[in-house]
Amino acid sequence: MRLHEYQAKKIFSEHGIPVPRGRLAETPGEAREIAEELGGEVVVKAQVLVGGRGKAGGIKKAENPDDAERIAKELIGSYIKGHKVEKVLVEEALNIKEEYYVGYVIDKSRKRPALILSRKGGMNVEEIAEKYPEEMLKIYFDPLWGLQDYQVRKTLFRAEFSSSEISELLKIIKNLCRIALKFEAELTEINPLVLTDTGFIAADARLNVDDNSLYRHPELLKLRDATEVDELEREAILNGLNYVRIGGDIGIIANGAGLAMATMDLVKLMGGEPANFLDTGGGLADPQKMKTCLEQVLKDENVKVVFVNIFAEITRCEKVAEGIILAMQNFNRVPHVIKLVGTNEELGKQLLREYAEKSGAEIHLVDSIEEGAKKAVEIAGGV
Amino acid sequence: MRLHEYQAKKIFSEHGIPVPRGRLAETPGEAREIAEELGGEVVVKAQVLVGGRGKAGGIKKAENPDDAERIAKELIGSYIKGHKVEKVLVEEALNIKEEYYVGYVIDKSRKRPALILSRKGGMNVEEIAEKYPEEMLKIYFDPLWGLQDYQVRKTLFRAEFSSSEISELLKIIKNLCRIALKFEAELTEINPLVLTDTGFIAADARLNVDDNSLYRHPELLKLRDATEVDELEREAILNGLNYVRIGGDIGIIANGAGLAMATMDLVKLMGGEPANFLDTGGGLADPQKMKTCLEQVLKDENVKVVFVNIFAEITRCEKVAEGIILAMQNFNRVPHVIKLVGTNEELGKQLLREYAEKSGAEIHLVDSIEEGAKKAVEIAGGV
Amino acid sequence: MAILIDETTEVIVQGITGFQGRFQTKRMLDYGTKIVGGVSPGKGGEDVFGVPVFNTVEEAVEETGANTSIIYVPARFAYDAVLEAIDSGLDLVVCITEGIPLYDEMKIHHRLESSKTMLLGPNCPGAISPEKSKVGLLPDRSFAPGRLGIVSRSGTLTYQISENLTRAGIGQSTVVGIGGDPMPGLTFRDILPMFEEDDETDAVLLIGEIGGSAEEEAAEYIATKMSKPVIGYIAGITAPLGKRMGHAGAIIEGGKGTAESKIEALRDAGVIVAQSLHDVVDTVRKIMR
Amino acid sequence: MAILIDETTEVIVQGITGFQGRFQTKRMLDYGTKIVGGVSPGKGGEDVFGVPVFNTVEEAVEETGANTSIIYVPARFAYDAVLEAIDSGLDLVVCITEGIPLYDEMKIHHRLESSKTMLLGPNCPGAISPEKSKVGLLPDRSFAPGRLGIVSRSGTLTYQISENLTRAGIGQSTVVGIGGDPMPGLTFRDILPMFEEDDETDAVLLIGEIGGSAEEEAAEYIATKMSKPVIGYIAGITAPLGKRMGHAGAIIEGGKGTAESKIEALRDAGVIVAQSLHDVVDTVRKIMR
Repeated sequence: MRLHEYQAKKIFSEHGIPVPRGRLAETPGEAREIAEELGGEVVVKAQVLVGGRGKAGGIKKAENPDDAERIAKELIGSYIKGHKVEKVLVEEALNIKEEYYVGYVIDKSRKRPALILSRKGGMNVEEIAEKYPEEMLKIYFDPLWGLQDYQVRKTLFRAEFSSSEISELLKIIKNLCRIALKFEAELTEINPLVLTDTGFIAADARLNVDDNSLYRHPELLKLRDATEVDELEREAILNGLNYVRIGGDIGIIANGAGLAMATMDLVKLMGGEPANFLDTGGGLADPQKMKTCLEQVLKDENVKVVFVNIFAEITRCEKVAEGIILAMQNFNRVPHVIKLVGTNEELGKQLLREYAEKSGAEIHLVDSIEEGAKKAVEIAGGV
Repeated sequence: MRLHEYQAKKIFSEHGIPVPRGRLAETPGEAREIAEELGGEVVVKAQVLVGGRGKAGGIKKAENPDDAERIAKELIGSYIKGHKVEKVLVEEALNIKEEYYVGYVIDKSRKRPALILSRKGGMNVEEIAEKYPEEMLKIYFDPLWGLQDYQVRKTLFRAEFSSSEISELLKIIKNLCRIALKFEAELTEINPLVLTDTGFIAADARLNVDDNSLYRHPELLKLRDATEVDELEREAILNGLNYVRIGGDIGIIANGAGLAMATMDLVKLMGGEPANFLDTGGGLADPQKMKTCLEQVLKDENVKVVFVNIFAEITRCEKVAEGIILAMQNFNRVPHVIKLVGTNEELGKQLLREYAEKSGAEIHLVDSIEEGAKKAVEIAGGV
Repeated sequence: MAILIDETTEVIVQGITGFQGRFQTKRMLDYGTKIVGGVSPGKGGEDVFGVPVFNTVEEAVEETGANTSIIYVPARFAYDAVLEAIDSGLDLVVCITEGIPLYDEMKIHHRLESSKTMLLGPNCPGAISPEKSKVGLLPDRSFAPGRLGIVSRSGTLTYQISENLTRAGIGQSTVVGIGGDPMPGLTFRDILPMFEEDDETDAVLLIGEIGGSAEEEAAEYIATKMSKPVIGYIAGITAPLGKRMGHAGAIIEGGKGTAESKIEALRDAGVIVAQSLHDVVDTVRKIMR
Repeated sequence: MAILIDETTEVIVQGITGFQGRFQTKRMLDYGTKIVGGVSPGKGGEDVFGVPVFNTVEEAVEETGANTSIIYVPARFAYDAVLEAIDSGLDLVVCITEGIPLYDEMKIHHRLESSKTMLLGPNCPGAISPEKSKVGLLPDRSFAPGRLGIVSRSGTLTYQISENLTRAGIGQSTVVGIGGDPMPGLTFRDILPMFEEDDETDAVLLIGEIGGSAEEEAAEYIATKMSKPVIGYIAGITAPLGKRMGHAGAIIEGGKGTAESKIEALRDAGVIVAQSLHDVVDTVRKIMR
């Protein structure tokens, strides 16, 4: 789960990391008021959970309260990379002397956290690593012990930071690590960490926490915002499905992430355009689950055909078939290409054949994924 | 620092350990009110920081509110083992089915925490260990990892606790460890942990935290209560001295705990009765420190002679002498036996000799501890 | 021989009295796996399909001499279950559980570093050495004994590919599902050397997917240390950037972990990478001949 | 020979620019101790009595080749300083600092377990091998070279006893103050074997006090492994129960850690225990003859 900038900044501030003065506005009028309070230049920042928000026009400087109101009006209700802007953060404009990058990340292959620091802030960490590899300082540490002061000092003195920089950065780094460990963060970043005349300030704040540990952090669950994803994905999440919208016209459903990706890849290879990725996960013993999956895929109006690829390991195929039939009784909008393998395979296929005959629904039963992909692409008119 | 029962119970309760219903009373009237609220039999417990409070008459059962008022009247203002009772805790009387002991302690020689559990509660842990060694279950664990559930289950299943006992105890044990790690406890105990018809309840609560880490726990510092020690010791603590009252008539001052103990031992061996143990600690470069030490010792009216034993390593002897003179100018109540060794030894002794001559104060300069102890005992009339 | 598990493997099931644990115990017993005990705190003394249940792993290991455990406990209790298994000195722990908190996993790995225990998973389908032993939930019908080793990050995709191979007459020495977790215990890099040294394995099929750098690390090993042929397949070539594709690990972050980079790394290491799913069987057939 | 420190010991002072650090550096230099560097973050490049100051222990060790460190930093920073010293691979760390939080100490000990570094202290006066090296704050005048090893839990008491011995013509091989902390790094049990193996030590004086079980543990070692004579003295025979006698460790809790039990244990182990302070010199003299 990724927190909004304003949410992360609140947490940062509560844990001793200085952030710019400012508040959240939900209307242009509020944005004006805040700009008036802050008395002068402000920055208006769209609160959407996408990367590259600045480049996409989501962060703008306002010279005065009028300007702030005008910008807020532009931003609120607009879409940035498919995400609707509902709120803007209005903050004092900072007098920037230097920009640093400070990040905490779990290095999955080393299986431990790393603190990343660079004198080149303001761009993303991959970009820094590529352009200024010598400026990327990485300190791995033991998650049980936490990051020790001396580890930071060792690295920063070697990189010839000044003593006063080190003592200020150390405070911020310690607080960032404290936040990370407390909230079980996957990633938390201050980018840029800005040096102003009055010291360091976190100009931006990012905090991504581990979804699997959210049950231990009810205070974070409250901050959850489904705008993290686009509208269709949001509904899927609410239904507990692994759904990702891709954009083409062939709906794809498979049980298992690998199988769903492989199916998607094959469709593309055959010249089709996958509309989505949908991994049903487990629980197909209940026909309702398959029904929900199909409904989800068909909500995307671009979908011209659905390819269902099920390898029934525990689930019995007749239950899957029942689910498909349930869904088709409601939404018989497009042809269905279906591959069913596993326990009671024949029984499942039989049910589908009977239903197709009775209802006239267009169901294509296939024996292999290749055949299915080819069929789906054909129906979508891709080949 | 040791917390009062009522303070520890508040923390226990906030961390999910059930405690009896009840409240603190500072007057007999309040005790009556609480007993009325609780509607029935109550227990009135003196809040003093001494062990064996129950046996010393500090815990009494009251049949009704009248009785509670009467007992509170008896207790409040009385002394239990030299500690004045200022408050009593009035609690519901529990319907006790079983009494257990649960404790968390830092095992200093193993350098790790241990969880101690016994089906024999209500007596102190040494007594349990002696009388029922087979009932003392001890689980050592890694302070970084904390106590794992499976460690507790392993031990309790082996000791043939029932499944339901285990699952209830596990919750309490986990919460106790959470408290211990959070507040950096040296020791925390539930003794007895009482099994009633409605489940487990902590009938008593003990929480001793590490003094050296108090700066990390401002919330605990607020609970600090100097009644932990007796009146004279309290003043010494306020002055930052290591002072322990022993009860005899020979005041003892030395710099260093070992030296002070050895001096005390020698006085006793020579037939004297040490009034106290006072380790000045460092800081003797400032004559005020020595003055404060002497004042502290002389506040004890039983003191007939003071034996000052200083090994000046960093401190110069003339500064120590100045301090002694400062003190004697204020309180020239008893003879002083003084042993001074170290830097500027002669200068220090010279100052003392001159002062004695000028003022007529009784100062005995000695060359060895043995000579000093002998002299002090002689003056006190011990031999 | 086979790797990880074979006919001598003696298994205990942690969480045997739960729905999944019970059901999979039955399936493993039916397959012939030596399930010698189960663990379920408070259910000690009961039995599940004739398998004795113990209160603790320690007791189960003492009583049965098991060397392997399979874990079917809910995510919130998995941390404790894995630590208990490690602490009891088992050789192999297979953790099926999905959704274990990241920091719990990190601590588990920390503990593994100072122990001899191997962890397969979490969030994995387990392993099968056809007709010898199955420790996991792979469907029996898809596998047959043979000389191809398979190691994979996914479940059903592996079953499907294995089934295709089995039908094509290509049996397997051992099939290992390392799982889709971003921080798995045993990785490609750990499994490949086992296949390299296994007398019953002639070639290895590596089924990867987008996200992480496990395939790139595997490629490094293959390039320098592996003598047996390796066939590769990577799912997710059409996956978009920054979207999590079902598995927590299957996400292309900051342009890293793309299928292209993995395919390139594997090809550079001498791996024959199948273009798509339907090429896999043909590619393997060519190599195994 | 001597133990722990000798003329080859090269020392860095952590916290060298503080008041205590600076003062004691001077005193150690005057004694002849090889102080090769100091550490004070942010003061790198300065010098203290000609000793170069570095920003980190790592740098100091790299530049000077020091094998020992002495720590004079305030209690709140001692944890970090000790870990830094351990992490830099020093052989011996002497921690003078008093008042380190208990849980910090526990973690320090945990770290020491997996390291080759020895920790003397915390809250100790350090060690002196007369006329060879002094790493600590023991007063020069009290010591002279000789063949008696001394190990003690207290400071000034040890100085006093040593001075008495020195005056009586009994010099010392090494005098080690393990400190009055309830959880010291090096204990009696660790130091005794060093004296046992030291060619320059003929007998050992052990100065204990009430509290804990360090003397009892030492007695166990002496009884079974020690061939050289050991003289003992225990302070606090008149200490009351449950009162902390200055040192955090000097407390008789629940009837445990009394002087009587310690004296008895030592006597049972063949130690000649001096009745009181003024017996110590005579007792040692008899043994050393």
